[in-house]
Amino acid sequence: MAILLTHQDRVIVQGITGNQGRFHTRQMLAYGTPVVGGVSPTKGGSNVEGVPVFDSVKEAVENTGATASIVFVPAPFAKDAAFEAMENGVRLIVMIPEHIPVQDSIDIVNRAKTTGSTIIGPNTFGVISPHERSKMGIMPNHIYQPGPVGVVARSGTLSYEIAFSLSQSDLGQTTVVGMGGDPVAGQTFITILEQFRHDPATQCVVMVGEIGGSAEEEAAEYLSVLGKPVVAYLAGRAAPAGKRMGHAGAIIERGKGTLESKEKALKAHGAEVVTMPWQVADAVRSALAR
Amino acid sequence: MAILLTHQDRVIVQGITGNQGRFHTRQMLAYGTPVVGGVSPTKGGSNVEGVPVFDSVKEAVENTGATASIVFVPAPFAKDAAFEAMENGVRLIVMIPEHIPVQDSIDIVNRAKTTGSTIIGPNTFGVISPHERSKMGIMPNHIYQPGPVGVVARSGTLSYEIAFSLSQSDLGQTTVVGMGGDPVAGQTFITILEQFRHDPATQCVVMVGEIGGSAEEEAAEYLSVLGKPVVAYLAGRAAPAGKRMGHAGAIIERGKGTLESKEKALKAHGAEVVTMPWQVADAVRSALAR
Amino acid sequence: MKQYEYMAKGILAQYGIPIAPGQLVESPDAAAEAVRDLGPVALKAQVLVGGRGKAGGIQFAQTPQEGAHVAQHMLGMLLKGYRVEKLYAEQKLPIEKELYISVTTDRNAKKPLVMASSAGGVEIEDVSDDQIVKRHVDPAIGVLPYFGREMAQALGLHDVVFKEFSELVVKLYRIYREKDAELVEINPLAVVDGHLIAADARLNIDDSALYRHQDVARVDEGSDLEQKVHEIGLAYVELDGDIAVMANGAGMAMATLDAIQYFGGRPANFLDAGGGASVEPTAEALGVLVTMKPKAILVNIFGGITRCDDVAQAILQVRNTVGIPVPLVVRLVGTNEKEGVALLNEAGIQAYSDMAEAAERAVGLAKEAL
Amino acid sequence: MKQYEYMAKGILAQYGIPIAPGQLVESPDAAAEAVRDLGPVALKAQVLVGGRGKAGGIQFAQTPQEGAHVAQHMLGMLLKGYRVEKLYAEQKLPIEKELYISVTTDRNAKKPLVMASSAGGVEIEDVSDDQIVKRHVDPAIGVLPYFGREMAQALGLHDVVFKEFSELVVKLYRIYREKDAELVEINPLAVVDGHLIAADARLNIDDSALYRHQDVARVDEGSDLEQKVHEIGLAYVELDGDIAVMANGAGMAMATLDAIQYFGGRPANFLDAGGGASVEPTAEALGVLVTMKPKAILVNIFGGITRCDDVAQAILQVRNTVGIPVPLVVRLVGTNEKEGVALLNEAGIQAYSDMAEAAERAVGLAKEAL
Repeated sequence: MAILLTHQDRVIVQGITGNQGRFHTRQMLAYGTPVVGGVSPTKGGSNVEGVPVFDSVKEAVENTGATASIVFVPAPFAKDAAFEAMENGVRLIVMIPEHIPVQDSIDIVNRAKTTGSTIIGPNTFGVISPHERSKMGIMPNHIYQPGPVGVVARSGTLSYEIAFSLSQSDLGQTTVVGMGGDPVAGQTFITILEQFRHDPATQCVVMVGEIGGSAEEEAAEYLSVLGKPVVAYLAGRAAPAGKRMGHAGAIIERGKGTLESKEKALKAHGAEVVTMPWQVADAVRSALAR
Repeated sequence: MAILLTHQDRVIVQGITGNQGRFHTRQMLAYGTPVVGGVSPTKGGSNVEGVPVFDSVKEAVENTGATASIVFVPAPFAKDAAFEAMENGVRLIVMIPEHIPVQDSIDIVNRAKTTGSTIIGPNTFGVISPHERSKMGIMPNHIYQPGPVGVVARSGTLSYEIAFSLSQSDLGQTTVVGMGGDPVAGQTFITILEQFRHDPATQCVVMVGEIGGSAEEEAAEYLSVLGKPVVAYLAGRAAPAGKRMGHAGAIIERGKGTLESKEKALKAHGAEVVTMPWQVADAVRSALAR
Repeated sequence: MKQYEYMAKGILAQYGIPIAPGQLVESPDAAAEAVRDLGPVALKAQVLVGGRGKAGGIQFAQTPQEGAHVAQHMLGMLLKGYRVEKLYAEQKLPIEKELYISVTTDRNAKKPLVMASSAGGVEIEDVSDDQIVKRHVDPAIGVLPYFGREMAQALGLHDVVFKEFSELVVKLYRIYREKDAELVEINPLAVVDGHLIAADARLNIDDSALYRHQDVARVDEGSDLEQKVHEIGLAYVELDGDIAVMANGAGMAMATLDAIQYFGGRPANFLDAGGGASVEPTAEALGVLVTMKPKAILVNIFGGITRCDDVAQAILQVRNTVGIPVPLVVRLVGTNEKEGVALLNEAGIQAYSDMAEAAERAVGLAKEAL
Repeated sequence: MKQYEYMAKGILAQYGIPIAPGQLVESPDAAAEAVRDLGPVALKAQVLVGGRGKAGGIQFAQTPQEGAHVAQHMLGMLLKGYRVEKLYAEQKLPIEKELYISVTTDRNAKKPLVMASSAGGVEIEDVSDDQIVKRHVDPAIGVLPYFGREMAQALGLHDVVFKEFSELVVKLYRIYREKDAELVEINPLAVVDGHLIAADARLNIDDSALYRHQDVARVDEGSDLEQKVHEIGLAYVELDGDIAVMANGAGMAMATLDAIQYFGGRPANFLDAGGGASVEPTAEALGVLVTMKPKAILVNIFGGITRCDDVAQAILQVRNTVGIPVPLVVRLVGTNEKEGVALLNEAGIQAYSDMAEAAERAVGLAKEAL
């Protein structure tokens, strides 16, 4: 079992003829992802790694029945790509690019509420469901294995570190998903936790957070609803104090956003909070044993 | 009985302190309309014709429970006024001003699909329900009387002409509504006919149309669904041929928009089409007798 | 408000849409100069009417002499009823293919509509619907590049033209939206040396939105008389009959023309005095009707916002100043009807309450005047 | 990217938001000249930090002499760690009341957020939430005037200030949206002679959107070294420890600092080599770390997009050119791990696969170096 991405999803790659698109199409195919098409305007009719290339998402969806898209186009074209996918009924859209203007992300994420699409990212490593042998993202293939742990992270490499240590401890994953590192993203800890709640295969959830924002504090209250053990690791204990966004930042945050406030909120709602990434696996093992 | 506007509606007037707003507030009150408030920024706390004035629709709705608003602000401010009403949950919005830029009307009418508001107009004389002793509009009070005839018109004075002649023939009206004379308006003949269909008090419908556009042709097919007799009068038999909107106009219209095509379509679907406004009343009487 | 081709192209160019090099020309000398600057040119009559090419409104010149000669012939000519006062001299393009594109408002869908065809050119109106790609725009989103690409694909375009067309759709929609256009149309959208170029252009601006486009050139395509009435702020169209008509409301004005025709008369004009016109503009409009020297004048008023006493006063004002030397029939009902009728009666003018009766009377008077 | 007050005010003025007359001043003479032009002024240090007033960053001058004197004192002073290089001389305003307004992005709601208070000024951060009016913007609609009026009403404003405030909200949102601002803030928004005027202003532009704002002045507030690394395109922050750190990914870089601290060490910097950096920028970044003369360098790589062999090559390139004269600890796992480790081993550099072990080793080496 898994959340967000299952083997039933048929995946297209927007920007498939670029270096990144091409490379990760190969990686996704190698992992088992049913990549059924790619999109690259004026390159329609060609193929990449045996995958047919179309001029538009519309054409790709019509010809392949695609349900999901992973976007690799350069940041200035990302809004266009996301809207193209949404307006053509793609239900799951993984936005890999970083440096997408925040106003564009705001437009994408708010439009998705109307179209009903699920946006992962932007600036995410993507989503991988090891049981399903399917991934949409840029994560290394070999570090995951199927198992009972759901992982949700804000940061890419840090999640690899943790997924790898889980796998090495024989604690496989249902789904590992990156919310994305940008200020405005399609998912929050809460929306992902909701999904893990309804996935019977997920027995424990690992949250990988950071200083800044207040996503962890917002999520803390949901933990009592979740009904599954949570292990949290938050990076940034030694990080420099973030530079404040004027008075507005202070007014919005009102004391949230520090590592202390986050850890306190999570602990108060029953999460097991560890201080170093290599402590996650042991904490998960204990949680599963309880 | 009536459509669109009933005595249960509580009405506010946006732009109540202007000349038109003030005059028609008096007229609406005289007719019996429950005008419960007016809106005029920075004039909050005063009153017009005994009606309390508020600084915003938000305040007016909170204080009066208003469900409907009639807009009298100058055309350049009409979009703002319409959005203010829609975003504050007003369900029925009558837009009196003419010369509202079409792009503004497009925004208003399309936004209304999301908010669920009903827009009458712009450039309409409004809506009047004689049984209910309620009107939102600029029509003369004395020419209407309660009865079994629904009237929907594109043009104001022409509808007065026809309503008056109906009343003089003792053929009263359920509701008389103006779709508005602008290219883009909130209602079409079809949306109004749908309402008349579900109003048991309406036994016959009069359509007052014109050359140009293809609203009458679009509506013709609905007549079979309507299940009530329809009398149609269309103005423009002797009017000069409209100046075409480039090739685009020709492509869109494809032969529609002429008086002949409209009358032909309406007749084909069972409407009684008369050629002069003074023939409407007799035709209605015959239709009701059948 | 329509823009002349050269104005429309100026705006296209501002938005980065390629146009051919061209010059506005108002004399044979200027035409010769244009050929010297640009090489062989098309001399295109600047008139606000379609089918210009077939009517002789586009002619070619290879040499400066020929340019002067052709311009001499074209300037001042009548084209479908329009006097040619300006020519646009445009470098002659080796057109490989003609496409069509427009953005306009679809009244039924209440949304912007983009239409395009790979069978552009003068015959576009005869092209069958299945050769025209139509797409509505969600105004809350606007046109993003993918929208253009989907149209380009539907048209079967490829490579450079595919990309240029996609970008052009975005720009054309921006013009439509930012300039409050009722219509922006490029026909033909030419392929020249493998690139797209706007070979002709139309741009109609929404009259109601002109207040927010002070930078756009004003054009009034009406006759002198029409322009005069437009300046008063009233809708006016000249017709070829002999009974002058004034009514309040466009629908009422049309119905009045219909009634005149119904009784065998011929209306001389369409004049909508507005839903709520006051004394002064009504008097001015009536004054205009008098100067037309019709055989009769029919004033048809159903007072809603318009007050019948205001109309009566306007009529008396005109009679007492410029005078009304033709038979006048007034039909007056509605708001302040009694006061209005009383005013007219005092001045010896009869007022009808029945529209049919009034129209029939006006037609009768016009016939007597023959 | 933050804008200096004077830049932010320039943009406010472009959008029609009133600002006080002012001049940028970089010398005592210019300050004297400013007082001659403007009368009594406030001399405001142009630094990208809050709480400037309390720290002595705003001083007043009545006369040209006083202006020169104050500027002499202020120019070059250190204000909360920032060197004052420019002053903004602004006509002194007889402020009647101070409001607050800002537009920023609410990350949780994923929407623009407008906040305002009638209790503006330096103490705004201590004002209780019930004195602050907050409204989210639907990005598909934007801010129409009614939105501003509703806020003005919630703030209890009246008459002229009500109207000016309503219009200002529309303009401020346009700046936020059109300039891709992360934050645009006016505090205080002063009432002077019954009218609103922006007495201070902040504007932070989204770094990711700078490419579409070529007209906006570039400001890099980092130290010289930080600016140098930013130019390579990497995220870099100086810290006060002695162990230089490079990792890939911001989260990984933070976790690496955490690990150093965990084992009792002190990190010298934050450096995110990026999720997919190639050989050249990685080598450049490492070169920068060497120039910092730390007690040890810790490179912590978990290869996803980043390939371990690329990192190994970058390390070798730096060692073979500028040299790495301090203890180096490398932790390398993930994509092409074998190839990377082999390259390092061939060159005699040990590679760790365990992050804790590597961090502990780096801390130990730094302590030995004392």
